[in-house]
This record gives sequence, structure tokens and C-alpha cells, in this order.
Amino acid sequence: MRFSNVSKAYGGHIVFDRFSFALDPKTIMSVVGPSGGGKTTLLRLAAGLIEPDSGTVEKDEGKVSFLFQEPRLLPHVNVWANVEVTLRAFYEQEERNRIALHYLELAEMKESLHLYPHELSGGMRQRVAIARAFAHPAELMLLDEPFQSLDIRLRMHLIKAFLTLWEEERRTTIFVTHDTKEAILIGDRVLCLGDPHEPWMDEYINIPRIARDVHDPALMALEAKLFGLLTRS
Amino acid sequence: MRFSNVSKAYGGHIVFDRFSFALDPKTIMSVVGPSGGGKTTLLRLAAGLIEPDSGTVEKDEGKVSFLFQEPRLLPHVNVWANVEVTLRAFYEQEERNRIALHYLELAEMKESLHLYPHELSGGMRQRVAIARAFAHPAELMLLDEPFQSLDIRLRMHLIKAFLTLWEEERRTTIFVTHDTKEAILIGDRVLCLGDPHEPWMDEYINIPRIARDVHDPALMALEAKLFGLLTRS
Amino acid sequence: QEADPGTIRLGVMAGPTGFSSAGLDQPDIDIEVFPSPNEVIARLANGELDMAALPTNVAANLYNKGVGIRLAAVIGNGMLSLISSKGGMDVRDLYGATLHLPGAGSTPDQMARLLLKWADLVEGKDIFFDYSVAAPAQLAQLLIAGKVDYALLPQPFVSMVLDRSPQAAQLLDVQALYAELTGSATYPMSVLVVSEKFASTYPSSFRRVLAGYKNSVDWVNGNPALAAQKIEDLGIMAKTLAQNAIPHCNLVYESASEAKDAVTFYFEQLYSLDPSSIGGSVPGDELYL
Amino acid sequence: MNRTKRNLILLFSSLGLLLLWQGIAKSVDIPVIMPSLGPIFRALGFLAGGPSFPLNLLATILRALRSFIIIVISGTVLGLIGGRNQTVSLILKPFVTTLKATPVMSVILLAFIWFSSGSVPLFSAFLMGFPVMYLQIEHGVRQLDPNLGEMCDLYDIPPKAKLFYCALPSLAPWFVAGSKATLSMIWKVVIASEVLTVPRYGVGSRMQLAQVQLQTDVVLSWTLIAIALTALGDLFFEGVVSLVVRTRSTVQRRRVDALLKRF
Amino acid sequence: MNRTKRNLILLFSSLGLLLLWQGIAKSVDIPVIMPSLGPIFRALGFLAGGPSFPLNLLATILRALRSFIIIVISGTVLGLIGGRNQTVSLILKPFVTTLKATPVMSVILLAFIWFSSGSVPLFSAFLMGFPVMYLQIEHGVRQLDPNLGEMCDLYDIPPKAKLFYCALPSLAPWFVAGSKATLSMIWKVVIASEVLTVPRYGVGSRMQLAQVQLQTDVVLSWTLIAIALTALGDLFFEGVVSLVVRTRSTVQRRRVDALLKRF
Ligand SMILES: Nc1ncnc2c1ncn2[C@@H]1O[C@H](COP(=O)(O)OP(=O)(O)OP(=O)(O)O)[C@@H](O)[C@H]1O
Ligand SMILES: Nc1ncnc2c1ncn2[C@@H]1O[C@H](COP(=O)(O)OP(=O)(O)OP(=O)(O)O)[C@@H](O)[C@H]1O
Ligand SMILES: [Mg+2]
Ligand SMILES: [Mg+2]
Repeated sequence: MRFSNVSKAYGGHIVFDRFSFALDPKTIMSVVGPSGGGKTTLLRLAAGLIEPDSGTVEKDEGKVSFLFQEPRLLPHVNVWANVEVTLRAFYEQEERNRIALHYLELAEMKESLHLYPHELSGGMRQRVAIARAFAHPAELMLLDEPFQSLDIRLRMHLIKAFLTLWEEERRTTIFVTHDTKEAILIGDRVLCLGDPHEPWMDEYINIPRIARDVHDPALMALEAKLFGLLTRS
Repeated sequence: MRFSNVSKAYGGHIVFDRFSFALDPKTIMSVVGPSGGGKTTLLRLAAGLIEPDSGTVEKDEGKVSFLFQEPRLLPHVNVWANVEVTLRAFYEQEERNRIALHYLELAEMKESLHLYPHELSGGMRQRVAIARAFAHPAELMLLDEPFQSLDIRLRMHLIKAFLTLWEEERRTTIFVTHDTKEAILIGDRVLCLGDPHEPWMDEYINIPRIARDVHDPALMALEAKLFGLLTRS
Repeated sequence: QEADPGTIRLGVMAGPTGFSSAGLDQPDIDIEVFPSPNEVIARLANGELDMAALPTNVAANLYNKGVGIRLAAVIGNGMLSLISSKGGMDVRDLYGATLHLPGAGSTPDQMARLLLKWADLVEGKDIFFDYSVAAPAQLAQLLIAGKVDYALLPQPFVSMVLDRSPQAAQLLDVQALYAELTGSATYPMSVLVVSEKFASTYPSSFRRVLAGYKNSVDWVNGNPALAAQKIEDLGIMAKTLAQNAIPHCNLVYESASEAKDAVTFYFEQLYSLDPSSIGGSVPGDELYL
Repeated sequence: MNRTKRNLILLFSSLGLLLLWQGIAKSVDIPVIMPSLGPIFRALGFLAGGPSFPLNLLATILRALRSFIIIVISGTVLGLIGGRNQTVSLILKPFVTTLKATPVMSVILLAFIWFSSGSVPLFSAFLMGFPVMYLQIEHGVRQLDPNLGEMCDLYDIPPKAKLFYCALPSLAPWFVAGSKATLSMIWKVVIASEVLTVPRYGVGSRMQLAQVQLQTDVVLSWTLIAIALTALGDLFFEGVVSLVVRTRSTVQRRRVDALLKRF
Repeated sequence: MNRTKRNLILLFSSLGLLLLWQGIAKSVDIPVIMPSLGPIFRALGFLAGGPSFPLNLLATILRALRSFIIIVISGTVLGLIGGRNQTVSLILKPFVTTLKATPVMSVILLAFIWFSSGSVPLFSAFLMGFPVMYLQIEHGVRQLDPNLGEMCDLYDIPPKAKLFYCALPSLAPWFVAGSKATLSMIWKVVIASEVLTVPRYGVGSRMQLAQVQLQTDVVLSWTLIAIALTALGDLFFEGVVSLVVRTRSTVQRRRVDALLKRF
């Protein structure tokens, strides 16, 4: 996954201007940045949902799973089918049922399998979207603020589950968040968008994920730096 | 604003069961709780958008402003008109323009007044919704996770702006959030939902808002308690 | 002394039924042309027309339904022909064939049924009727194109088909057959009716109109070219068509009393076929003026 | 609103309509043109008892159903394609515009040449109904939420599943609106063409004869039957829609239950 | 897809349609019924040069427009009410069902009594078109996003603003689909009724006359004119829609600009 001199503008508004970066396979890149800074646009470019105005987006990974910023559930089918239907192309029924159920259980939605999206709370919808994104056998995972509108417990639970899953089967991941702690605890690398031409910050974190601790001075420094970048006006 | 023995169930799922509380006028109540715990339902009951199955919801406050969990913008009009139109019933054109512009500026949306909702990023949509909710001359403000999907700077900026505004003109407010710090820094009282019959926690914070500090031991204890409640399974 | 009736409104249908009114030259008669009998009927029932030229059976039907009209004169006799689109055919070839008729319940349809009855044949077994092309013009078109083998058509479409298609031929002259089978010289196809109220309130104006109408028929028959121009001007039919057809249309003027026997006989035949076609009963003497 | 109240309102407004008719009929007072309710219902009873009544009714129903099915299938399929693919939509445009504009009168002859005479009602119903259905579906497809489509494509949801889980449910309101409008039109066009072409059996054929014989009461009682057919068609359609919705939710629920039992 | 390409595709598919006609006409080879393109276009040129051509055209256009306007207004207003209020919808139901079902033929007589013959096309167009428009709008209203409605009510958005900023834009696709279907039907019904009732001026009247005189080429060139009218109606409609959308966005943009300049 590599962006080379990618430019993208909407109307007169330039979001990216000859922007480049290369993503190391099978790593997680956290992306933070101001609202309207182009995080979603970056994911959409990576997924191939939009074309850059100029420059190229190269991608070695095949299938993509995308956790959109809004849940984007199918309104006319229940929670269960919302996840199961995305697995049809890949697994036999038996396998499919097992996988879908597994991820929905992980997202603590097992009690609500029969509910329709409009019967869910905001957080529950987000959880279904998470289960769907995690269940998909993708080589590239694009996650746009996956843990928003979840309560603390679920958030911690899902982050742990995500990391466990990820260690089991490593997939190239871009993880967009507004939470600097999350960005630092999860990413192998943290990219802070803000300038159309180059990131405000782009740092690798070389501490193994399990050994990371918010009180580690290196990480605290990094967080402080990020915080500083994101709070300057 | 007072809930007396309010019960509400969806299908077989009981959200509230003879639930009561009274809201002190011109104060802010923070509401936290697990996802699917009934926070949005509580706001909808308070707004009169749904009726309780039994029990009563009494309300002395007149006009209500509701920041929904999703932005709910009018898709066919631009940012500017999305806010301006909600003021038509209350102000003359001149006044209306001034107020709408003021709040949109506050939400840092002045550059994007002419954009349509589908041209906005997730956070920008949320900011328009915030401007709309704040601009509305309501006596009761119901805010459902107002600061979600905003970056840190905006979040801090908007919280400060909100509190300043609020001090200028106090309005009864229910403030739903997943962030325990936010809940404690903003609320005069923190309610933690979780049990249909009674809240898990319901504490008043008697420290003046300006004097609050996250490092204050009382507040730290409160946050730890909340954190404990919200992270137990 | 009779009051002035004002404008006398005469309704005619587009087509040969209206031909004979072309020579009416009295300034206080307002001729209105309607495309179908329905509109004429509605206006008659409504009292918006004083007189109208109508198919004979429609007059009986209206009378039996309680619309206050009287039969003033017969203005057109039979003018139907059975045509085949290919030459060298014989009446016997009709056996087992499909005969196209312009409109169920129309005079051609009734005549075809009468002939069938007299010949002891059964529709649906010995011969098949097809009404799917209701407009006589379209039927004529199909005959010319050879897409339809047999049809029973009124003038001026008969002459039109015979003129335009070299193969087409007349198989049967319905009038001649009718005369042969019944002994009655011909059958009245169109009549002039008058609203009862008009006839009784303005008897002298009414007589004047009738006299004018008689002259008009003579004039039309005698001057087809001039009449055709007038017919086109009135919007009854195009000049070229009308001019050729006038000689074949059997336009006549027979007062009610002269025609009464032939008309009653015709009604009796229709009654025997289907009482509803003339409104349930053969009208008595009161119909005739 | 509960069922009883709904039915009561319906009953009263139907009665109101009948009373309105009766009032106008009494004041016009020309039975050949506008008979009052008495004769109409008498005629209705009489013709409903006649031997060929079921045959006439059935013939019209079959014609309407056949053209309805043809229109719904062709309109939906082409609408789906045309809505997604602008080139196809542009290619179809002259045909649809022509269909929309060609007066039935001027194609009856062509219909006669190409088809048997009994097919003219079918053909004209197609000409009138197809554009309605097609445009409806094409429009509906254009209104589909592109976000959901994006999601389906990204997650490789197979075309069949995409159709049944995403596209069709979103198109359902357009499909239902189109089908109802089409069906309502078809009844009318079929009967009108029967009046014009008088096939051996058919409600319109009977109407035509009654009209020529000035039996307005008979014409109107056939009209009442046509109205009843339309109302039944509507009811049936609403029934099918609510059945489909309920079945779908039951099936989904059952599958979830079965699954929870096993795992 | 750019404009030129669109127009090219349209041109080619229209040409294809003409070629199809020519092919069939040549193979059928019966000019009385299916003349080839040559005579049709000759007749077209001839009649377009005739003195009463504009009168006939205008008469038909006015009839179509009048009934279109009546239908669009009444269908939209009643549809808006019926979609929101189930009681009203139920009360209207028998009337709409009756309209939907009543064969035009059996009301033409009534129309003759109540209206002058020039109004019969108007009346029948209303009967055919109204249910389409009404059902469309009623359906559209039922599909409105209840979340947005809730928002509008809660924020006390005045009814007028709610209509123009929320309801109408969401209803627009339904309105457009309904109007297009209605307009397409109106052309046909108006011309068909003109053929039946032959008012003094009108495309249908001229068709009827040409048909009686077996001038099939003239009939078909009038048909071509009818098709052109329909196509123009469509174009006009699409133009209006895109104009409204563009105007709305320009107006909104201007107001923002003016505002930014002042504050
Ligand atoms: N319309 C509805 N139909 C059925 N069930 C509903 C409906 N609305 C809410 N519920 C159920 O009510 C419960 C509470 O929902 P609510 O939206 O109040 O949760 P919440 O506390 O706001 O959660 P979150 O933090 O995820 O937004 C959930 O279990 C949800 O499934
Ligand atoms: N379809 C579009 N049309 C016009 N402008 C757009 C469109 N999509 C995005 N933009 C603009 O591009 C910019 C970047 O948007 P993007 O959604 O990438 O931001 P983001 O970083 O995801 O923000 P957030 O954190 O608020 O979601 C914004 O200024 C937005 O207005
Ligand atoms: Mg975003
Ligand atoms: Mg909620």
C-alpha cells in the first residue's frame, strides 16, 4: 500500500497535495488529525472508492474491509444477516454462521441478533459495523473511528479483542481515531494529518504492543507531542 | 423536568422500569452508561418524542433543543441554511443571521457555510448539529454525545464555549457522554444508567465548575468510581 | 300565433347520416356535427338539441327509454355491402370464414345477424364474427391491404374499398337480399328525430324545417359535387370521399307516415333478434309524427 | 389506527360516494344517461346471475393479469438496468418516449396485423403501462443510497444477496408505487380496449353492447364490477406486500433462533 | 458522461428506431397500413406548412397542459394530506379507486352532459392521470425520513420552511417520477379523446380525419408530432428540475456570500 504524490481536491478545497507515504505490510498505522483534515479521504483513496486527481495509489493487498465513519448497516435485514451476508462470497454456510456469530459475540451483540438497525442504540449499531469489519477476511483493514460512541468497558474490551485477533492473523491496517492514547497504544506507526502536502507528524513506535504502557516516558512524550500538534490552532 | 415511575420497554426488552428522577432547573446533568443502557431513550422521553409505557414525565421547560446521536441535517440545504432555518420561528431575519453565524463560527464552520451535508466530513456534520443545538433558544437542552468524532482541540474549544454560553444564560441540560472526564467536568450531577429500575450512580458535584480540576482528589475518586461501574462486566 | 323558436339546433353525426342536411339553407338552423351517436344522444336527452339525424334503431331505443322524441322522417335507406378483399369469391366461401363487422350492435352487425338467422346459420359455428376493428375506416384500410377477407361495411367505405383495391369485390348487396327475403323494398337506416317539445311548441317552424330538409335531400342527390364541398365545410366528411359516395348512399326523404310500415317491420325484425337493440319493445304509433 | 376503525371509515366514505351519485342522478333525472342506484343494482343482480358472467369476468382478469405480469417483469428488469447504466437508459429513451406518446388508436391496426385480435387489449395495456413501471424503477434505482452500494461492493456481497438484501428492499416502495399505478391503469386500458375491439368475452365487450343499446344501468353495473376488481387488486397487492415483509422478518428471526440453539 | 456523448447516443438510438420502422415497413409492404419513412416525412412537411397547423398543435398542447396542471396541483395537495393523515387517505380511497377503475368510455357520456365537447379530453385526462400523481405523492410522503420530521418538529421549524427545506426536496424524486408518468399519459389520453370526440382543433381531430380518409402517412406524421411533443415535455421537465436545483444552490450560495460580506 503506497501513496505516491497523491493530490485530491473537492471543488477548490485541497485535501491532499502531492502527498506520499508507504505502508509496511502487516502493520497497523494509526491516523489522527483535525476534523476535516482528510482522514476519511485517505481511507477512501486507499480503498479505491475515490480516485486521486493526480498521483497513484498502489495496493498489493487484495480484499479490503472498511469500517465507515457511520455504521452503514443494511436497514432491511437484522443484525445477524447484516454480518452474515458479507461472508457469503467466502465461506460455506456452516463456516459462515460460525464466524459471524463469533464476531457478533465478541461485539456483545449476541442478545440482539434479531433486531433491525432502527431498533438499535447508536453504540449497538457501531458494534455491528465492527463485527462486520473484523469478520471480513480482508488483507487490508481500514477503520474509521471504530470505537466511537462505545462505553469505556466495551472500548477496552474491543481494543483488546482486536489486538488479540490481529496478532493471530496480521493484516495491514489503517486505524483512524481522535483518541491520542488509542493511537499510540495500537499503532506501529502514528501519522498525524493536517497539511495537504505532508503529515504534521509521522513516527514509528518500536515498543512491542504488549509491553506498551501509557506511563512509559517515550510514549508519554509522543502523546504530548501529538496533543500539542492537535491542540495548536 | 421530572420522571416519576417511568417504564419503557421495546418488545420484551425493558429499558426503564419505574424509573424516577427530578432534574433541578438550570443545572447540567451528565448521563453516562453502557451502550444500549437507555441514555438516548431517556433523552427521547424527556423531549416528549416517545411516551412512557407507564409513569409520567413532567416538564416545566418550554422549548427543547435536541442534539441527536446522529447529526440529522437537512440533506438538501447547505450548512448555513441548516442552522438558520431552525431560528425562523423565533427571530427576525437580521437577528437570525447574526445568531446562526455566531454559533457556526463558534463551531469553526464559517469556512464551509455553503457546503451541503454530503460534502462534509463526519466531524463537520457533528459541528453543524452542535451549532444548531446551541443556537436554538431552548429552555431544555438535550445533548446526545455532542463531542463525538471531534478532534481534541475542537472538543476542548467547544466544551469551553459551551460552558461560557451556559454561564451567560443557564438552561436546564442533560448531557450524555461516554467520556467520564467530560461528564465530571461539565455536570452539576452525574447519573450513571445501567439498571432499568434505578441508576447505578447518581452523584452531585458541588465544586464550582471553574474550580474543577481533573486532579482534584474528590473528582478523581468520583471518576474512579464511575470507571469502576462502567468497566465491570 | 306561434312564438319564434330562435335558433333551431340540429345534430348530425359525421358520416353519411349527415349528408342529407348539407343543403339546408335556412339561416336559423344551426347544424352541429358530432363524431358518434353518443354525443348526439346526450345532447338530445339533455334538451340541447331540437332535432337530430340518427340511426333508426337508436331512435327507437331512445324513445323506449323515455326520452321525449318523435320520428319525423326517414332520411336514408340501406347502403350496406358485404365485401371480400380478394376477387373471384362466392358467398358460399363465407362458410367457416371470419366476417369483420364495424362495431358490435351497429347496423351492419344487426343486419349480419338477421341474414344469418334467415339463412339458419349459427354464429361461432358456421361463420365467425370479429369486431376487433370498430372503426369502419380502419376496416376499409385492412380490406384494401388484404389483411381481412370479408367485411360488412356501409357507404362510403364500400366505394372507397372498391375504388382503391382492384382485387376487392362486392359479394352481397345487403339491400337486395333483404328485399328478396322479406318482400319489404329496403330498410330504413337513418331517421330524422325531433324533440317532442319542439314539435308541439313550434309546429309551423317544424314544418318549415321538414320542407327544407326534403329540398336539401333532393339538392344533395342532384348536385353531388356542390354538396360534397358543403359537406366538407360542415365537417361531416372530406369532399373527395363524399362526392363519390353520395350516389350510393340511398339518401331519401320519406315522411313518418309514408315510412311507418317499413320502419315498424324493420323494428319487428330487430326485436326478434334482440329486444334490447331497440330498447325492449317495438314502438307504437305514438313514435311517428 | 385499528382495523375496525379503518374499515368503518372506508365503509362510510364508500357510502358517501354512492349517496353523491344518487343525489346527482336524482337532480339530473335523465335515466338514459345517469340512472339512480336502484336500477343499477337491479341490473347488477341480473347480470351477475347470467350464465356467461364468470366467463366475461375471467377473460378480463386474465388479460389484465397477463399484461400486468409482462409489464412488471419487463419494466423492472429494464428499469434496473437503465437506472444503473446511463448508456442503456439513453438507448431506451427514444423507445420509451415513443411508447409514452404513441396514441393507442394508431397502433391498433398494427396490433391487429401482428397479433390475433384478442391480443389488442394486451398490447395497448403494455403500451400504456410499461413507461409508468419503467420510469418508476429507473427513478428508484437512481435514488438508491450510494453509501450502501459502496459498502456492498467493498465487502464483496454477491450480486444475488445484494439484490435481495439491499437493492430490492430499498426499491420496494418504488416498485409498489409503480405496480399499483400500473395495475390501476391496466384495468382501465384493458376494459377500454375491449370496448373498442369487442373480443368474444370480456367486461368491456359487454359494456360496449350495453352502451350501444343505451342500457346505461347495465354499463354502470359493469363499471361497478370493474371498480370492485380494481379494489380487490389493490387489497391483494397490499396483502402481498405485508405478507412478504412479515415472512422476511419471520424467516430471519427463525434462522437466528435455529442458530442460537445450535451454537 | 458529457453532454455531447449523451446527445450522440440519443441520436443513434433514435435513428435505430427509425431504421427499425423502415425495415418493417419495407418487409410488410402495405403502404395503407404501414407506409415507409419517405411518405411519412413528406406528409409531415406538408402538414407542418398548412395554415391550421399551429392552431391544432396549440389546442392539443393547451388541453394537455391544463389537465397536467390541474392533476399536478390536486394530486400533490391531496397526496400530501393523504400521506400524512390516514383518515383522509381512507376517505379518499373509494374515490381514488373509483377513478382508477372507471373506464373512460363510460364517463365520456357523463362528460358530454357536464362539459362542452372540448373539455372531454381534459376530463378523461384527469381521470386517468390523477390516481397516478396522487398515489405517487401519497407513497412519497409515507417514505419521508421520520427522523428528519422529528428534528423539524422539535426545532419548531415553521411549516412553510419545513415544506420547502425538508419535505419538498425529499419528495422531489417522487414528484418528478409522478409528473413524468402523468404527463406522458396525458399526451396519450388527450389525443385519444380528441380522436373520439373530434373537437374543432386538435392533433387527435386531425388524426381521426386522416384515418377516416385512409391517409395513413398523415396519421403517422401526426403521431410523430405527438412523440416530439412528449419528448419536448420530458426535456422541459428535466430542464426545470435541474434549473430549480441549480437556482436553489445558487440562491443559498449567494445568501451565504452576502452574509459573509456583511458580518
Ligand atoms: N425503536 C426501538 N425498537 C426496539 N428497540 C429499541 C428501539 N430504540 C431503542 N431500543 C432498545 O433500547 C435499548 C436502549 O437504547 P438507547 O438508544 O436508549 O441506548 P443508549 O444508552 O443510547 O446506547 P448508546 O450509547 O449505544 O447510544 C437498546 O437495547 C435498544 O436495542
Ligand atoms: N464529497 C465531497 N464533496 C466536497 N467536499 C468534500 C467531500 N468529501 C469530503 N470533502 C471535504 O474534504 C475535507 C476532508 O474530509 P474528510 O472526510 O477526509 O475529513 P476527516 O479528516 O475524515 O474529518 P472528520 O474527523 O471530521 O471525519 C473536508 O473539508 C470536507 O469538506
Ligand atoms: Mg472522517
Ligand atoms: Mg444512544
